[in-house]
Amino acid sequence: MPSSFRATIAALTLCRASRFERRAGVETARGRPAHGIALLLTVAAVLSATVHGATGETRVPQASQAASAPADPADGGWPMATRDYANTRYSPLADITPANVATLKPAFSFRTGVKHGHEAAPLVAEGLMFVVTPFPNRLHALDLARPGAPPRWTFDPQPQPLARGVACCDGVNRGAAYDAGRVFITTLDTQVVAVEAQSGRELWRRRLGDISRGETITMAPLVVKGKVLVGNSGGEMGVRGWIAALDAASGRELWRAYSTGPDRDVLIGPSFRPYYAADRGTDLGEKTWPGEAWKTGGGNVWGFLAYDPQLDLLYHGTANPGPWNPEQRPGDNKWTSGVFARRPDTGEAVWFYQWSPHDLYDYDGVNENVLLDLPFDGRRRPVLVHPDRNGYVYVLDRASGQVLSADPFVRITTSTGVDLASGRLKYDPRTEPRAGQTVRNICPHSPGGKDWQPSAWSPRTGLLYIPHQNMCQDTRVYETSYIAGTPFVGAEVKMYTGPGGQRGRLTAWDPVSRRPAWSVEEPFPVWSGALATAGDVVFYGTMDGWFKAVDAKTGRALWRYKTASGIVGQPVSYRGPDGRQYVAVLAGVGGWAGAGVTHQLDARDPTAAKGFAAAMKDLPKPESLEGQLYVFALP
Amino acid sequence: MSEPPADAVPAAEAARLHATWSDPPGLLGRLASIDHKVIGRRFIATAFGFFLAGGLLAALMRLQLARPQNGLVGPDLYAQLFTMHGTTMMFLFAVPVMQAFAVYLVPLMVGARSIAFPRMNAFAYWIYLMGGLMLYGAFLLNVGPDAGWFAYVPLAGPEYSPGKRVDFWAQLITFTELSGLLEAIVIITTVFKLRAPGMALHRVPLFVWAMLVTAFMVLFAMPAVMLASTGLILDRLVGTHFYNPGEGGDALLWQHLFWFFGHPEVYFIFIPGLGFMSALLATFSRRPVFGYSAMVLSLIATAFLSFGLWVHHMFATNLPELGKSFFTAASMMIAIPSAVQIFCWIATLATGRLWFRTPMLFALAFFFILVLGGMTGLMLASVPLDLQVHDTYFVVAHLHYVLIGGAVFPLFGALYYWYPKMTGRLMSERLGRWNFWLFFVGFNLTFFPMHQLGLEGMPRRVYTYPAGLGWDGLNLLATVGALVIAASVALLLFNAWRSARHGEPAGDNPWQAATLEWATASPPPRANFDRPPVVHGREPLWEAPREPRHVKGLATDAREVLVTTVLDAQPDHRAGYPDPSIWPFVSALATTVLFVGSIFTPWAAVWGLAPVAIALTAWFWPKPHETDAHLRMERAPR
Amino acid sequence: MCSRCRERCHRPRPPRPALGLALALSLPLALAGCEREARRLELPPSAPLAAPSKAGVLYPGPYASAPVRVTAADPVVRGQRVEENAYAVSQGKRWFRWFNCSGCHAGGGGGDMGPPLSDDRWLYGHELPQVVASILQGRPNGMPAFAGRVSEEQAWQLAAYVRSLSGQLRSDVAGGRSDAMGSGEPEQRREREVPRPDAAPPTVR
Amino acid sequence: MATRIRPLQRRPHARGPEPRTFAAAALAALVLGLLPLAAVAAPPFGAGSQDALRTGGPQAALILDLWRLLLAVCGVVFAAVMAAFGVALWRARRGTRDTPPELQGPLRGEPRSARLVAAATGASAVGLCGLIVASVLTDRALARLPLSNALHVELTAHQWWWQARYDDADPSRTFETANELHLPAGRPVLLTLHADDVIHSFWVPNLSGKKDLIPGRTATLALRADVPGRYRGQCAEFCGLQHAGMALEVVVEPDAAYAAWAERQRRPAEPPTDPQAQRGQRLFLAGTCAMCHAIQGTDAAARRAPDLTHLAGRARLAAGTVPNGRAQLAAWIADPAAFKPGTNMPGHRYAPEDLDALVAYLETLR
Repeated sequence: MPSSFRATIAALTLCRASRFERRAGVETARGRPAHGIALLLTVAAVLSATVHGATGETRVPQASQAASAPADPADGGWPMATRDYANTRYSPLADITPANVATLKPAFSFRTGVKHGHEAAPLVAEGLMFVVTPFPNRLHALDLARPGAPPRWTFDPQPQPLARGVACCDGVNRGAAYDAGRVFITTLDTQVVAVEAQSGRELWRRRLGDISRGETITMAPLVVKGKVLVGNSGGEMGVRGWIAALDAASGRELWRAYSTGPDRDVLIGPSFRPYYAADRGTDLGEKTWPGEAWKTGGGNVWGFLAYDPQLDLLYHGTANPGPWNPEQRPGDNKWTSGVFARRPDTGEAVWFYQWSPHDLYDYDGVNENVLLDLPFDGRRRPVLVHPDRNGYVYVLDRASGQVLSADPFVRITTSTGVDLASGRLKYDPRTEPRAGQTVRNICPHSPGGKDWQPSAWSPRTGLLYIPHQNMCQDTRVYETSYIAGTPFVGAEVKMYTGPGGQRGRLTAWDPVSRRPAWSVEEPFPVWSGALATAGDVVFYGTMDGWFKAVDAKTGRALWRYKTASGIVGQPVSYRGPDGRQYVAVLAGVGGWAGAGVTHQLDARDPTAAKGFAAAMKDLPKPESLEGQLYVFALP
Repeated sequence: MSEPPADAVPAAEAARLHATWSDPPGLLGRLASIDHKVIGRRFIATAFGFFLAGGLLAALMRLQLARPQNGLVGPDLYAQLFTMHGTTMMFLFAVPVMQAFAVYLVPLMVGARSIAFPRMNAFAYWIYLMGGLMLYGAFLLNVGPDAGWFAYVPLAGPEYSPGKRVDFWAQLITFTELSGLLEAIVIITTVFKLRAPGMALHRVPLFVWAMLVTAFMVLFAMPAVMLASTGLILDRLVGTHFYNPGEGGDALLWQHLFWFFGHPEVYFIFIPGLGFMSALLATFSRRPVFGYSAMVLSLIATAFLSFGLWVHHMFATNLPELGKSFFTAASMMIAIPSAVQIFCWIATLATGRLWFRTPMLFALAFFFILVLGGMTGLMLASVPLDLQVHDTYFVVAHLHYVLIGGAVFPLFGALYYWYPKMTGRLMSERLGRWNFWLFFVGFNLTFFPMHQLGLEGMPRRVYTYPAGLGWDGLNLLATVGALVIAASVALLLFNAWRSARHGEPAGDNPWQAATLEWATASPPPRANFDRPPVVHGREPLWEAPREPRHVKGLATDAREVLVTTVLDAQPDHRAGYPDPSIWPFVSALATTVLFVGSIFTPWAAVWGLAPVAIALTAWFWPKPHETDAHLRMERAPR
Repeated sequence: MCSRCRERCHRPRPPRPALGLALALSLPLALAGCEREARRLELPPSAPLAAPSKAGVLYPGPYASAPVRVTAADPVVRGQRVEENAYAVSQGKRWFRWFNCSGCHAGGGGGDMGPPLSDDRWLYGHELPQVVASILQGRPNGMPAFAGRVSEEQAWQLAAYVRSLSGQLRSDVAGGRSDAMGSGEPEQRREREVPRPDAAPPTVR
Repeated sequence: MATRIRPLQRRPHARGPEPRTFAAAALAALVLGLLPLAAVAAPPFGAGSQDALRTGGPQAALILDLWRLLLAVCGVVFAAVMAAFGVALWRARRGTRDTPPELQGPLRGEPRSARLVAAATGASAVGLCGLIVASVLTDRALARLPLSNALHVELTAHQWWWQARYDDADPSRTFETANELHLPAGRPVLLTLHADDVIHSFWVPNLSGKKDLIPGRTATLALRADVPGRYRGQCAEFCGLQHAGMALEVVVEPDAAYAAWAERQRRPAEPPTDPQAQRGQRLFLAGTCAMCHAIQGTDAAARRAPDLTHLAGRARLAAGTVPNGRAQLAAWIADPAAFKPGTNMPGHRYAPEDLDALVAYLETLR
């Protein structure tokens, strides 16, 4: 089949699919899209077979078929930040291959005019590309059909500026969500806004939190079964974490589940069956805290959400307990630094597992959970793969919450392993912070072996591409006061490069054999997300402004391009209306790791930006601090 | 003994000697003086001046504490008061006054023309004076140190002691260390190399032994506090982290270093006191002290042991139990050498013929007070008991019993005893007795109740205390006692001032004592001895004269001293002796600028060195006429 | 240290005959006190300041165009001369930690969620009253208003400390290193950052 | 003492344009006029409530026994030395200036004196060894306090107050209090000691010896209080301006009373019902108070000053220095420096009705 013909078919399919989806989404509130999807799946399967037949291989481990439901493997779109419910960040497009990637050229570009860290993923749907900027959270819709992709409309939610003062790690935003003709964005000042995709018209908006108490929202929402799911940020401000479901049509709040406090707040009911004994009991979200510390105890939900339609379970991590100083909160501090499986309809918790009970280092548990079907002990199991900040790649049975394996992907001095019998992380007392003492050589550092930057999974190679950092720190904790609207941290941190001398890495992890297949070192933390494509090319960006492509199988460097600013965004790949495969990424350095440059912090203070500013003081000042979208295509 | 010696020096020779050893005239000449008697007198007077100042501060504190919730002195001033009191008494009075007496007496007692390293001696005095004036100047400007004389970090560190108060304290330590170390070298050298021929080590007077042992202790202990205070000032000024647990330092390190010096320091106040005791008791018992060897060995043993018990100041810190038990044992065992000396003195008294003059009264009071203080010392050495009474008024009582009983009573006795040697006149005996009894009664009235106060729970260093805890009466009593002490000290001053003019002329040897300082005139001539004596026994003035009685052959028209061997004091060679020089004074000034400057900027250590270097160069620059004179006197050994 | 005092303290001590004279000379100085070293433990309580309307929440202040109400003629600053007083500056350092200023601006003032205080950029003015105004009124991009939440005396002390972070105070008044993990040079060792004239309040970035 | 405001320190001289003492007094008078003069509940400390000689528990009693032994031994030794000294003085012949010095005896050697000195020295050494043994044995006995079922309390010293956290295996049953420890009689207590700023020393003489709290280090101290009563402790290491004003109250009570107290401490503060108290709460939360203090059950959760959740249940204010009562509380809030110069609590020139409301609220924190 000539490639031009294939492209035409794909383009046709895309157009029809999106039209279909839009109609389905608007007309039926719930349930109906599944039909459409099923239909699409059939078409897609055929197409995919033809497409993939050319390269002729299918690997054993698969992204959970069911979990990747709304994203049609053949659909060249990118409807949510991680592309699918399974969080794979895998594009089935295979035009770009190791053989031709070197010829990749910029296709078009777009300046956002905003100076914070651009951590968002551009979305592609309905022939439009949706770019949400960091604060002030403007949403741009670029018309992909027109040459140069000029903006069709721009939506400005006008968030309150003072939200910037309570955002812990630069006023970032990690992307929007597209569903059924609507784009949902979150704003730093805790609003969720629904915008009509084609027109940019505001459909509804809803404020969910109180910035004067330090609450913000930075996460990318997820739309599941007609519900927009969002959670809050603010673990450094003593904000009590929650996740809420809003009716996608009206913005009405359907349920809200807190991460701390009594069971009724956490939406723990009779169907809650955690795998491990430590998580069973009533009101543990209150009893594993001293006094009323749970009210300011963090556990925010700001990472990427995952959803398994087969099990009908929503997975979300919970962030670090507040304050960082662990001595102010003896106990396990449930339900922070862990993962919940919930029913998306009611929010009811089904199981919970705590990555870091009584977290000592700000190891949030919100990193993405990649839903896969992997062979385990000879049989295929629905699992959840999670590279945590504490330095382990966890593989959990996502039906039960059982830990199947947990293996370090970076050097760890804070713990000695995970006891699979009890599920409990075994802390190393030598690096336990104690008030008034400086504890040295804490590895990984507070942002963890890996922070928010999402991994990518390629079913073709069976590897999880983890962009991460390799850094350690010294910490001194001290007793801190909760004063609403001010930081509630109680720790001073000095960061430095970890063993090996390079601060960043892209590690290709094999979750079946439980070891890295290869690893690429970078001088700066790899703070951008990863993208895997069916063409066996993996893309990622670096903070010094390089957008890179490596061979998915070997990690061999294939191509790179220097952008005007450091890259902390999430690359995506889509098929344009012209049928070509595009790769897009936002450049615009910032985020916690880039705050020193973005906000011109004083790196002479080793604790500036909680240690990140000084550890990154050799990060070159980019040509431009403003964000810019780069889109690449083969010539 | 009263008839003039048969071999009296011809008047002309005496006059020549006088001219040779005299200071240049005028103010400049005074500043240039290197005569150990001049320096010693100044030293003693200065130390007593600081004693009075420190005493005044103590009186203020006692007035504040006279009744509960008193409003005379606020917490800020009170902190400065007790810090200044402790610092003054330990660094500006007790240690220097002992060295001052040594500067005056040791060369006379060993029969030397003068002291070793006389310019260094003068420099040490000037440094001491300037350091003290700096501290008091700072205090008057409200820059008085306020973190205690022990300056525990982190309270004394940069975060909790803002401003320059503690820096002045730390720099005072530098001043006194420098002075103390130099004096120690001067005294050791004088004792080892300038003794009269025949004064082998086993004939050295016990007082000189005590000063020698003390000088060695200073030499070993002072560097610890020098390190400590340098670390402190660097932490405060430059931002180093010696005592910052957050960056690898340790707050407890300060305590170890400080008490490694601080405990021996107690003994270099106490051991000279023991020396005074031996001198006084021998004279007023009309016999040598019993057990010379035991006495000397006890002094040395005390010195050694005193370096092994610093931790008993730190029992309340979290230290390993075994270590604490060791320090309990060491702290108790140091009582043994002291006990040996006390028993020897009692034996001396029992077999002597007692002559109760004022100096003797002060010496006898020592027995009551020091033994009592020693007993409480044993209690403090016990870890469990120390945990109750540490940092309470019990310790205040103990340390004053030991230091005043062990050092100040003998010191006052020594003042009465040697005053005629220094001035040529005796102090009034009647006033002396009043002085003694007031001091004795006042002292016990002040400090004995503090034992009870401490046991009843009153902590130290509180600027006030609530009523109703049962501390009121005893505190008032202590204050009354303090006023009695003040009256007694006033009487002493009056006595000294009045006796300088109206006192009974003393003659060479008013007490008919045995040691060499009484072999010369009162006050001694510029060259100390018209003819330096030769010694044949331990009690040269009590023993029948033997030939040769004097050293012959030392130049009279140039400064020349006889250097003898360390062990047997065999004449070794004649050495030229420096002339008076203004440069030690100038060097001291330059050093003061350097030290004070480095309170404000570390760069003072750089630019401040230039004037010091210039002054020192001028000081050591060979003067042709001096070199010529010394060459002229050189003779080939026969 | 007040300059008078510095001259005196630097001057080598005269010999003893001049002691009386020296004492007499230093007496008026002693009475005046050395401003750097004074511990004003008994300042009158601050006047009540307008408290925020909602209990327990720090509200952001008005925009920078609001008039700066506090001036150097303020009785507190006139009476205290905080920037010459080491104790006041050290208290400011205490409050900086206590009131979570260090949480936003970092322990050494290098900045974090809030802008750095140790550099030469002053978004809302570098003069002491301007800094006090920033603390009390808050600033639009997230600086909460602390009026009513800190006493006026504390605000002045805080402001003086904040200025010491960029070396605006005399080195003998500014603080030394903290008993903590090092967060840059101690304030007294910092070179003075000359405030940049072009640093203007940023509009929404 | 019970009903009068008694500042620890009276102001030596009023300063500034307005005489401050007068202002404070006027304010206090105003408040006193507005408030019904409540009797102060604080039982006064009597003589002996901070006294190593009156023991309330085995640790202090062991030390007291050792003290008695040492006192007896040292007393005997002192008496013996003084007797020898007295006998020597009394029996020795008298001399004058002209008495010829005795040189023959010393030259010959004096065997009798030597024997006596040697014997006395030997006896001293033996006695000292005895004391060392007694001391070490007491030390051992102190360390052997049985700690099963011990109550764990984390005590943190600040300039100039004590923060106490009562630990529990169940973290939600831990609670915080300040400056007033309640201990169950007869149950061992294991104190974990920290210092927040400078070195302090924990000392309740009736119960135990002292232990330093050193920044950057953790120490433990085990004690048991057997005799119910109120004991006073005080910081025993100089810690700055208000070292004298850093007291600690220890209430030893029977198990049941302790349990009731602890249960009360675990509860958050009740929301005020009375409008005046509600107004006071708003003032508390909106003002400077909440920047340093915590009241469980409200937004105030700062930790730089004593936790006030159950303030009204405490006998004293300001680290054991001011009796707790409405008038005293008002005066303390208005001008803490009048009581404790150098305290880190700022003064407040509240309008009288505001102060009144604030005190009314704080009075509800039982």
